[in-house]
Amino acid sequence: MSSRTYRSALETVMVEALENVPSTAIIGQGVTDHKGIFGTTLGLHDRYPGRVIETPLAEDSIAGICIGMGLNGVYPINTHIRADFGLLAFNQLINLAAKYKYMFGGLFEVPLMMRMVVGRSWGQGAQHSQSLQSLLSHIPGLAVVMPATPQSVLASYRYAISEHKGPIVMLEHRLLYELEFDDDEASPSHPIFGSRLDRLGSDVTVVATSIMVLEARRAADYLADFGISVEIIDLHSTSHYDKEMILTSVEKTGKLLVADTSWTFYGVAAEINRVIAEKNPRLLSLPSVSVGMAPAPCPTAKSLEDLYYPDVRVLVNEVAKLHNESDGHSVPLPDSESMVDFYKHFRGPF
Amino acid sequence: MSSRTYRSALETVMVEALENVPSTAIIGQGVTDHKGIFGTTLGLHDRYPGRVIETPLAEDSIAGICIGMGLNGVYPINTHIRADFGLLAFNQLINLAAKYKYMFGGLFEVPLMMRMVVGRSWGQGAQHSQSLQSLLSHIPGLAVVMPATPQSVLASYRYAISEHKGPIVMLEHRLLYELEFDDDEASPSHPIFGSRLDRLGSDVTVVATSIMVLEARRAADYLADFGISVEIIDLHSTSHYDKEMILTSVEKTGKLLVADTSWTFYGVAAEINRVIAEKNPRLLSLPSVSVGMAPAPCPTAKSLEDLYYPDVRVLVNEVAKLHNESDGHSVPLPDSESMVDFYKHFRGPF
Amino acid sequence: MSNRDELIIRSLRVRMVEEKIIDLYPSDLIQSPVHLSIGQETVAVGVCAALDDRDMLFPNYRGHAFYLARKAPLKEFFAELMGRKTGISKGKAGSMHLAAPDYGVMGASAVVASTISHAVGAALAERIKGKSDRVFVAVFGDGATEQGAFFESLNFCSIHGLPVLFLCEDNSLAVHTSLDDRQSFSLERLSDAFGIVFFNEEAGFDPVAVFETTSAALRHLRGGSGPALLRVKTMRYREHVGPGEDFDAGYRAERTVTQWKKKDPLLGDLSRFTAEIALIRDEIDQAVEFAIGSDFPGIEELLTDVL
Amino acid sequence: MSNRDELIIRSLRVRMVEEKIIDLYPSDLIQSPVHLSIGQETVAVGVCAALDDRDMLFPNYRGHAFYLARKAPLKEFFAELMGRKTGISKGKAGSMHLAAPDYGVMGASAVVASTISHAVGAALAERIKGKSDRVFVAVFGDGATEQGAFFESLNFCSIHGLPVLFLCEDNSLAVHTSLDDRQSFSLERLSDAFGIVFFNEEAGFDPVAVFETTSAALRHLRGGSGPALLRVKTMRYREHVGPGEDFDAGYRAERTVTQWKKKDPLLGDLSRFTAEIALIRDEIDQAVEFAIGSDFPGIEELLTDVL
Ligand SMILES: Cc1ncc(C[n+]2csc(CCOP(=O)(O)OP(=O)(O)O)c2C)c(N)n1
Ligand SMILES: Cc1ncc(C[n+]2csc(CCOP(=O)(O)OP(=O)(O)O)c2C)c(N)n1
Ligand SMILES: [Mg+2]
Ligand SMILES: [Mg+2]
Repeated sequence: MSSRTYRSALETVMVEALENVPSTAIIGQGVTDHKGIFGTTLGLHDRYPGRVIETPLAEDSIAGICIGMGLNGVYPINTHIRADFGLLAFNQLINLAAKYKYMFGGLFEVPLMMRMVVGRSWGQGAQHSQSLQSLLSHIPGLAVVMPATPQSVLASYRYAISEHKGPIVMLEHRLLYELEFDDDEASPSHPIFGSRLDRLGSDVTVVATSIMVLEARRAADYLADFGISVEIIDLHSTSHYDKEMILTSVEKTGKLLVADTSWTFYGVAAEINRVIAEKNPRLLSLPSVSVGMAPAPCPTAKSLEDLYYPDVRVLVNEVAKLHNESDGHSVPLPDSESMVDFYKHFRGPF
Repeated sequence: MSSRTYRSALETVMVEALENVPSTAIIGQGVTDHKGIFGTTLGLHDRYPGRVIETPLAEDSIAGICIGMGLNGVYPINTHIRADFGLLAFNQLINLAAKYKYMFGGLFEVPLMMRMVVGRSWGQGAQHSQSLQSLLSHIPGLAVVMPATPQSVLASYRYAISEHKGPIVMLEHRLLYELEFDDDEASPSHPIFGSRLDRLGSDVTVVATSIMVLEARRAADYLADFGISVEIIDLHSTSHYDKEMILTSVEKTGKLLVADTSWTFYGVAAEINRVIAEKNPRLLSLPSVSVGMAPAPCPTAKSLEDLYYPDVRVLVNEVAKLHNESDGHSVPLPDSESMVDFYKHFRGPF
Repeated sequence: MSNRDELIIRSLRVRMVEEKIIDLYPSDLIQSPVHLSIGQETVAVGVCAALDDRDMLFPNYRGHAFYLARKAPLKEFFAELMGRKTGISKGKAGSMHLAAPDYGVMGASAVVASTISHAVGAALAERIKGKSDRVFVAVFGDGATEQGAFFESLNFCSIHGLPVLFLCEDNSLAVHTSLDDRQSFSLERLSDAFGIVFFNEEAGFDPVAVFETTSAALRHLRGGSGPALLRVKTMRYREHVGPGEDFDAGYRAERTVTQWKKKDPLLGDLSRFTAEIALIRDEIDQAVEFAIGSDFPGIEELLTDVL
Repeated sequence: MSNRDELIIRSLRVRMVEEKIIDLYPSDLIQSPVHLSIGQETVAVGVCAALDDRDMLFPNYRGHAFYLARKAPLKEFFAELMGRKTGISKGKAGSMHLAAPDYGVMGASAVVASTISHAVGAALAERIKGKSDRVFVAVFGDGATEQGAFFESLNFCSIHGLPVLFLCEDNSLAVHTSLDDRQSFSLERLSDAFGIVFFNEEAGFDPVAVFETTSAALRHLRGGSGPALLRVKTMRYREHVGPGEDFDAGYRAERTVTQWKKKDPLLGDLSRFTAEIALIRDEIDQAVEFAIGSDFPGIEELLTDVL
């Protein structure tokens, strides 16, 4: 069985974008250098001169430049090696890009892609670790996608670049880059927006985003040995997820855990619980569980970071409690190997 | 019975801040001019020279300058006549101010206040109407307050300026400015953070923010004549609200409507439903109702704006349905006078 | 008609349109902030007369004059200001967000300085799509030059040598604050520091002077020697936003405006334009009538064009 | 000891500390990005030697040298880098966020250019609190000067005539991108456009030269004539982030670095410093030992100091 990495899927879609559509450009700090955005734009500068554009440190104006490009018929793919730096572009993203089509009654479309990498581990600290999906998904007019697998990357980036005519933000998780995924995971019906039923199960529904989908898989594999059947929904698009999929699953299981890469308050867990409560709160037979970053900025020390992020132990423990319908359960917790240690691939310096 | 306006309460706390604490400053575009931030900083420039500081158009660096002031012992009150412009300061607010105390292990505190005015009506349109509480409340380290009454202003601004040692964002609603409130509403126990039980009731819980508290009052008054008793919780601090108050109320009524000034997704309604679902989804006997701006940027045309914002009719209708436990009810809807027309005071040009 | 008279008539048309807005305002037919260009019309008219149809212009919230100077339709203009479905943007945009892409008027934003970078991006896109000698105009006020985005845009544009005309309408005010309280820099020396050619026009009241200086700047741009910055001194006669005058507010001397008005050709002898004025008046009346007779957008428009 | 030797020793101490970091890095005792100042130490040492203790300095993520040059404690430094509870910020900050307010080292941010405005704000606060001749130093790299926040800070600071030293550590690289690809402006002419006095030091390898140029800038600042901008040319020997060299990557010529190294006093004859070197080595060893022997912060620290 062949396999591919998340990084290589990103590279594939970047190459395709430039190769297939002459009016596509990649623009950002470091897109032309020998690291090439963690290997996803390597060598493209030479192959597509003039369309892979290095920039000064100027996130605000570069976002505006991308809007101007979009308005004049060139599809820009703008990179941020950390989503945190994207905050400098929030005026352009939220006040301009998200509003242009509506505000002008349909006179304009602003097709553009912003790739933002979510940092984690190796002491990224408070300013290199934020995952901004909730802020962006609150804004009508923006599409926000958090691909969890190479297949998600292939399907959603291809669609975004060739079909979607508005601004879209792709939140790519740094820890996913070097992971290998089986190629046969590819499903032709992979959704572009919407959500993906990652695994069918009957006991507990886990709605997860980005790398938390993989953690949910680890937990589900482990729990299967104890007779607990976990259904996993990969939320995929945090702004345009599949409401019905979630409601159907919760109706079946009655039990919900939401595992997100950001804070739980005003976050993905809040949103999913709103959707259920507006439909029928009694779909849930038990209190729902929200799992995310601890309610603090991200600490640099590894000892604290390991506590800061929820890991497979937390997921196993919480799902087992849900299944057992009590605060206790008989499932032994797996070894306390953190995600970072599990996915051996990530080690500094950046 | 004496009365006072929201605006005059803001003026009072601004004067007090400068008068009582020599190391307080007000800084922002227009703080020294003859409009004085809608009359809340009028004349202060002359009375406190050097401490009321006009600025260039430079929201990003002014936010950073405020952080620097806070780090060096001066409490800055930074104004934005529209919250939308605050997006230009998100890097400083979120990446720096919110993180400084934690990131440096307590070596620094960054006391500062950002006053952001939420625009509405008279064709504010998509870029002068946003209400950013959900984005800001997702970030640990920030305190976010939406005062709904002059009494809320007095209590929370005084506390923030004299006691709170971190960054706090005050979202002031433009339509509230000229409204008169009875002075005896002042309660000595008015919370600083936390929430405020605005009205005791037994049938339906309405959790509201900012001007939606007043709309909830209008709806509750109207519904009282039909024998429906509404409990109103003024959420007040969207970042540090009173969880127990909400849970206790919902436990009593079993019915919830959340009325917020922003979009419902990833918003206040989502957050409140998370809190309930994590405690016990079955506290709710019926689906909860979320009321907020329509899922679009704000249109300029008044005919669309009137549809865009929920009004007292929407609240009456939804609460009556909740009370009746069905999609119908026998309560006639009040006249379709929109909030803007009701609160006659607001008319352009700005 | 002489070029001068032609430009004066065009400027007059803009002024008459805005005077009509002032007339209408108390009726609440226009329920939105209006940032009038009265006193500044000659800038828009002089600049736009020098442009080609294919050039793209990125205006801001004080955008009536540029919209009209590019000959975008007047009926849809008034309908837009009155929030009607027949407005150029179906009433969703209003006065602050005028746009008419068919006339090279790109979207106006009410966030100061936020469309400057759009002009740079559009110019970059043009280069990627293949050579053309189209020019891109970023329009902004003197206050906008204080925003970081302005400097960043100058830097990027100059690095890439893109044909952008940075047009500063310098009325020396940002709302009520005068230049000295906001700026320590000289725009000319700044332009210089970025290697951007600087053009200056003090006689902003004179559409011919503006036309000629703009034409000089455009020759530079079309010659492929990179961006240019053009500062035109001008005078805002009315309050920052709204239809009134506010000389009693004390933030500026009425005398300064009075002196400027003495040089304003639109306030000179206009008797030779009687016929044209009558035509413009008719045109305006018809446009207003069209707008008033138009429907308001309804619920069917509330959620369209979001994504 | 001569002033020169004193400054060389201080610079050497910084280098030896960072060489220790390089030694330690493969052991994973330090699990965080490290932006080394190797090659640039003399800038921090020369500047800090010219400052008074009461002056405030706002560094960035490449902050080891400034932290050490201001004599902030070494044990807490290593403990911080190793994520220990005894670190100066309890391990929550790490290499990118060094701070030592008792030594006038304010918080370092890993968002480029984001603390420049803090220095301006601190200077403004000082004025509000009453006169003092304290000076505020904003430290940033050449890349940071491209951010809008830099220009905005220059403008505000110059309007108010605040005593801020804008210190640009110009290693001519932002990560792997060279100046020409990023900047169309001349820093000197830019400074000029803002009416800010410009100081330049090409010999960034020479701590005495840096000291003297800084002293000249400080005389200007303490004289109350407003801000100054000091650009010091310097050379980063190592990769942008991490302990290695990366000349094979091809983004710059190794030759440039080799030539610079010939002028580096820390690579000259150091035999006269044998005693001092031994002392520094001891100090470093003890600090590392202290750090290694320290506890990691535990759950009790996870949620403290949030609000
Ligand atoms: C980012 C931002 N900050 C503040 C405002 C409020 N505001 C609207 S217009 C204006 C003044 C702009 O002055 P200038 O650029 O000179 O243009 P003018 O209005 O004089 O034409 C200000 C401060 C805004 N719209 N956007
Ligand atoms: C706002 C922002 N954008 C991008 C980055 C990624 N980044 C980190 S350091 C750096 C280069 C900065 O160059 P310079 O200011 O010259 O400092 P140097 O690293 O050379 O000391 C970049 C682009 C960042 N940290 N912050
Ligand atoms: Mg102006
Ligand atoms: Mg550099």
